[in-house]
Amino acid sequence: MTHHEVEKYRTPVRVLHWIHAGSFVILFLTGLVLFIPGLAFLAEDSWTRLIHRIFAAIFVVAPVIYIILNPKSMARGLKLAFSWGKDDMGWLKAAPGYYFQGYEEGMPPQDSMNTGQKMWWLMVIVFGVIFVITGAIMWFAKTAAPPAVLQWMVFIHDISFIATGTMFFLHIYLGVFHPLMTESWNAMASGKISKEYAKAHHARWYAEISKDKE
Amino acid sequence: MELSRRDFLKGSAAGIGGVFLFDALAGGVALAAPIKKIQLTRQGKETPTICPYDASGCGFIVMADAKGKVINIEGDPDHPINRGAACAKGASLRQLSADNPWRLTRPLYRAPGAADWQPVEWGWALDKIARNIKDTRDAAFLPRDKDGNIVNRTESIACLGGSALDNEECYLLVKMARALGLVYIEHHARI
Amino acid sequence: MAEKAILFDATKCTACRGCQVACKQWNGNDEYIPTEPNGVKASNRGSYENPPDLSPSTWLKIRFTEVESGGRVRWLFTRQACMHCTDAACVRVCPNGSLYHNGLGFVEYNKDTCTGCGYCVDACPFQVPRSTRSLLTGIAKMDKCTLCTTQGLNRLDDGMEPACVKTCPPGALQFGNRDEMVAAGRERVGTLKTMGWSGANLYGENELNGLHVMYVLDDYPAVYGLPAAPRVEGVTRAWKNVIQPLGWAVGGLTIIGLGMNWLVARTNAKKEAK
Amino acid sequence: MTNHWNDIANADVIMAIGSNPAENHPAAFGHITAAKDKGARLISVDPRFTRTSARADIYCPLRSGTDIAFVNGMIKYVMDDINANPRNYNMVYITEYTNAPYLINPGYKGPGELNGLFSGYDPGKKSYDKATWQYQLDDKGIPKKDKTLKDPDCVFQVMKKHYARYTPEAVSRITGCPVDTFLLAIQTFAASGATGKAGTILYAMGTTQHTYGTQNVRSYAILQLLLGNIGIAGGGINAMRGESNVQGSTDHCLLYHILPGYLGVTQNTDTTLAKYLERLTPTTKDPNSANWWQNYPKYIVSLLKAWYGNAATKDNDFAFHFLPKIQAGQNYSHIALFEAMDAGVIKGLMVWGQNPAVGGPDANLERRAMGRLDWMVVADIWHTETANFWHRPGVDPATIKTEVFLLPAVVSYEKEGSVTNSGRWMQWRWKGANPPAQARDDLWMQDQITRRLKALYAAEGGPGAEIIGSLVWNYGDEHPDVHAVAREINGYDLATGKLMGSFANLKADGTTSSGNWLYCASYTEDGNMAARRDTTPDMFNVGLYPRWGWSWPLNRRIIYNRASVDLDGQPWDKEHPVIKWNPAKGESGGWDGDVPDGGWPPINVNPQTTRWPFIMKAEGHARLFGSGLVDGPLTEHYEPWEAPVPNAMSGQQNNPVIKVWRPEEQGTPDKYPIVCSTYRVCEHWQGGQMTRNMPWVIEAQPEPFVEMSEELAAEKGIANGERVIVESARGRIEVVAVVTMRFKPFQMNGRRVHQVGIPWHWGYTGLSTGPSANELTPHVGDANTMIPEYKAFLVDVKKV
Repeated sequence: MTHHEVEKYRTPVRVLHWIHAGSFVILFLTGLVLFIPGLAFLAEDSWTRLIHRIFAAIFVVAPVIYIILNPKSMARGLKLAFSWGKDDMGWLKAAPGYYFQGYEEGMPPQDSMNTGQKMWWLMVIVFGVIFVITGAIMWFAKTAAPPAVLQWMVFIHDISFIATGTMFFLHIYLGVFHPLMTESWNAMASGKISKEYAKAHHARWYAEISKDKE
Repeated sequence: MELSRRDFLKGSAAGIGGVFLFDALAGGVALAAPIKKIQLTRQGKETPTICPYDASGCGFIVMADAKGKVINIEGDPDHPINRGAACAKGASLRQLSADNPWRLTRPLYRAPGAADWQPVEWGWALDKIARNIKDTRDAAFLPRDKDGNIVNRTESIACLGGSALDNEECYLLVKMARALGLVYIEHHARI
Repeated sequence: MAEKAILFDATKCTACRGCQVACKQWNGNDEYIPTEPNGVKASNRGSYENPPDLSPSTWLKIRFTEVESGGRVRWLFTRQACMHCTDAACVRVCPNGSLYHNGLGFVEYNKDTCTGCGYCVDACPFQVPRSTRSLLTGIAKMDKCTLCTTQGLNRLDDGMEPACVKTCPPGALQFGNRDEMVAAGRERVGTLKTMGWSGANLYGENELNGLHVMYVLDDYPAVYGLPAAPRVEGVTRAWKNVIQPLGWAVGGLTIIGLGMNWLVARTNAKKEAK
Repeated sequence: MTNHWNDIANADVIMAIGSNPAENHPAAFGHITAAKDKGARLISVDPRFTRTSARADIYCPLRSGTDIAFVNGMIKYVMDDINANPRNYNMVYITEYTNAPYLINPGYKGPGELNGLFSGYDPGKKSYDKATWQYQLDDKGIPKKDKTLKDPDCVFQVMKKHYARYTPEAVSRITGCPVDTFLLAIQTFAASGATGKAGTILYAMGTTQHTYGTQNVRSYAILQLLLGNIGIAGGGINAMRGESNVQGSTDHCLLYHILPGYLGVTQNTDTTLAKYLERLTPTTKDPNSANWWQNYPKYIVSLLKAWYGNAATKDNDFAFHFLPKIQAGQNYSHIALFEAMDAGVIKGLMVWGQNPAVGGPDANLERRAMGRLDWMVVADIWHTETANFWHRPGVDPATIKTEVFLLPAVVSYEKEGSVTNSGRWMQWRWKGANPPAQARDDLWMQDQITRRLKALYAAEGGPGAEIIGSLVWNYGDEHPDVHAVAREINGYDLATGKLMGSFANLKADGTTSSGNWLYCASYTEDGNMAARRDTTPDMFNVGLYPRWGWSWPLNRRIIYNRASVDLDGQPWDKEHPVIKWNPAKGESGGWDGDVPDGGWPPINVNPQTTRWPFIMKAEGHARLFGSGLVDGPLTEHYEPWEAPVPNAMSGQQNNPVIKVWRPEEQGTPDKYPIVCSTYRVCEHWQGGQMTRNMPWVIEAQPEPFVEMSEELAAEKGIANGERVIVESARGRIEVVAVVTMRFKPFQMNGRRVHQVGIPWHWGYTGLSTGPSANELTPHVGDANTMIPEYKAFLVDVKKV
């Protein structure tokens, strides 16, 4: 680490992120073939279904292993996701101006996760659980469960797919493409971001870690 | 053979996607049967026949390929009795064919006291059967009864069966059995 | 092409199950009983009704129902197979159009393109489609009655009746133009009513906008174990009508929105940099 | 069958009794449906509610083994109704075509007077002296008649007295069928007694498999004759037979007591051909009786010529003594055969496509008896229980010294030949597919064995070697020519070498041959009649299909068809004529339609040259009262050998003339209170050796079961689908319980009698195995035919 940089994400977090993100992408794509009839040839003989299942398993197992290995970290993360304050309201107000116009003025100082990231994080948790439950029922209870239940599982799974899919685009966009989020990618790729970036985007968190060092 | 043929199967014909694909079911999980692609089979030769089950005498059409392998069997639509219809047994006639792996394929012999069958040659089996018949018959042949009446019979050999045979086979069988002096001649009609 | 239909007269069926076997014979469907070294493992569970359920290799099964009313025992025989609905739930939910109506009004399917999602299995109001499905891998293919229009085994193209219709000894099954079958069915129902069967009805004439397998019943459908008013469930309708378009719409809007944002934000960012 | 399958469609009312056509003759049901579509009513009389009952307009439950009581009650109803409403019946038919007006020996007494016995019973011999069952003869030796039917000795009055005891209430007490249901059934069926109406009776093994099975059939025949239903389209008594060629094999007489064409078997007292003929050829003094069996000598001589050719000469009684003679009075039927095997008399057994280890009564006994054989030859297409008896469950093969040969046969469509269906239609089958490489047809096996035997006897000699040496056996060197056999069966004019065209031309002088006179005309100079496939309808379009295949006798499709017309030769039923006298035909008139039962003119057209319509009877009239059977001239109710109740009709519990081999194996109602019946299901066939290797039908009907009422199940604490033990005095089996509302306990004399039923198709060999119902059945048979009593015996049922 150069003295210009701070560590944003530790390695286990990043590993988890990428595994989870990767399996999500594959789950997303193998699910997408059902939504786009033109892609259905990819699904012939159910290969996409097999892949979907393999990555569904990874999608479930990866966070579980993380919880086992790093319970405290996960607890912290969860705590963060559910701690909302007035700064978050402020973020919401300031976000459109910020993300379109680059007006930084109205943006309150953010924690290591800004409010948008927190919202994403919440979605991951909520929809992740929904996906797992509905998916597991469709997977393992196909013959046992009543058809009506299964139909509702499909419905919920699909709605969740649309919701998360949409958010996923946003997530990638903000992380990779948005002109202002210049170091977000680095944060997840190398784990490090510049102090300037940290100060600008995660002021509260930066204040906290700077204080610790002193 | 004059037949009022019927265009029973014109263009395409039945395929047998492995009538006896049991192995795929191994493990007892019926739901794990393989995905089956039905094969197209070319048209074969049609031969009318009569059902071997009950005595309704329903007509069927056997379709076989050039090697005499059955492709399809279903009711003969020209037949006045069943007009093409078939019950569960009739509809499954194809499973009687040589493709059924449980058909007997060669003569079997079980020696006295033996624990199992052994395959034998036809010639050997027929020779031994004829020898057995002669020995058993001759040992107990009764030319006359105790009152001196000519009876020319043997009670030591019995013959059972016949209603699954053709008329001509029944006739030869009864002719053979009576010539040997058999009196214990019976078949399904009695039971 | 005129719509065709099967007319099943439950008052003539003798449950000989010729149709059940003829269907397998023609379509090359194997039996669905597991083997063991010297035989098969199949069991009777206290009923004549076997195999116990439809399956990817049992597209047609006769259902046996015993009822007793007014001191009179009745043994009812019903055909259980695809009804080839006009408003077909399976067609509605099939994500990629593997299930579709053919020119005769039947619900055909392309097994090659079937993804095995199983949505049709759950959506069918008559619980007909079945899929071979590995519990572990999820690899699956749906199967059901094609009314003998399976590619390569198409009897109708060759001017033959479906295998089940042809094989029926008591003539409980007829096949022909749908309007003729409706007329025949109505006439038979009329006869049954004059014989005292006040609940006689032609099932499938209007159900789900018209079934292509219609039943002459001498009693109410519920007695025969048929849904009195079969319908395509809301969630089923929602799949192609709501979820799929919603998915496209939301997905599309998201991409458009983000694209716009990028253009705007980049312009602003450039301005600032200058 | 007096009629045939397609003819069922002509019926106005159909009674299925002792049969279940929907399951066991499904093709028949197409014709039943056709009749129903035209308004016919179907009555199902059965102990259990079957798939036939499901389609019936009227279902009559009756306790197994009480058919005679049921039908006797019907006969009583009809006789009473004939008195009350004679116009509803065909009185001309009754008085002119049946023996109703014949006077019976005044010494005759019936069971009403003799506590269940007919006159002439000898308790020591357990048999009847039939002297008092005969007709009174006039001075010319012709039976006396009273066409007013008033004479107390006339058959009609004798019957009235006999059947008066079978009131609806008595019927209900015995059978368990409610009185109103019974009355509805007979009222419906009796409507077919009207002139021009037709009712048919369809029966099967439910009728015959009783210790009084033949009398069951007799009761149907009597009812049908009173209703004028024999000989007409849509009528008849129709035995629906169970194997593809059981009719043909019976016609060719693979049965101990007859020779091909139903000629009586020769016995030790037949010291000459003349004595044999004297014993069997019926005679009559009535000039108007055709007495067709007077041709007996022509048929037996033609048979001997077919078998022994030039060795059969007038000088040696046409080789009459080459025929084996049974010992008079001894029984050699299936049950007797296995008793003899068990006693060690029989040392060798040939089995051709039969499976007695499953299908025989008291199967455990029959399997045990097989172990006493020196050798057994089985020809079949599968492994059967019979061929594998030596390693059946629970048996050490080392203890069984029987040598067994199992020869692989071919199935019906892998060979060529003819079969005869239940309606007497002989149909040719062609070879349509190849068998497994080493499988051979039975014809080839028979030919091979016989040729080897001929060679052995020629080389070594032996007792009766000349018989085998003289046997005509020339069917080709390689594969026997099936057409040559078919032609031999038909017969030749030996002078010209031409095929016979009709059995009417057979001769007793040795100038003709015919292997089976009934089949004479089946393969003529015009070709193979059985192979015809011309669907041209008959003249009157009543479904005869006269050019499809061939039907014995002489292509006659409905036998006794001369009873279908009035005295002027005009059909009773104008809509469905079978035959019709056409005065314009030929020189002096002739018959149109079906091949008539003899071409003689109708009674009113020429009273001199006419012949009475029932030409196979010496008196030319159908026998309402008949002395032909061993157990009585009229039908009387007895209980099955094992019955849950005492006989409510008389003190005679069982048929008094049955032979019982094993009295110690009789179960009693205190130990075995439940009536059991065995039967078949649509999806399987007979002993199961065919269908239990065919997965499509196995999955449809996978294992044996016992059907029982909900009431019995509740009493025994049995739930549907549970495994239960069914036990009789002979054996015990474990099967699945099918608890169903289709079975109901019978209420009789205030008592509740339960009935259960088990399909008997299973055994220990094949893909689908299971216990055999015949492990339970008794080794006792009908008094006349010895057909075992499979349909009514006693068991107990309990939870495993």
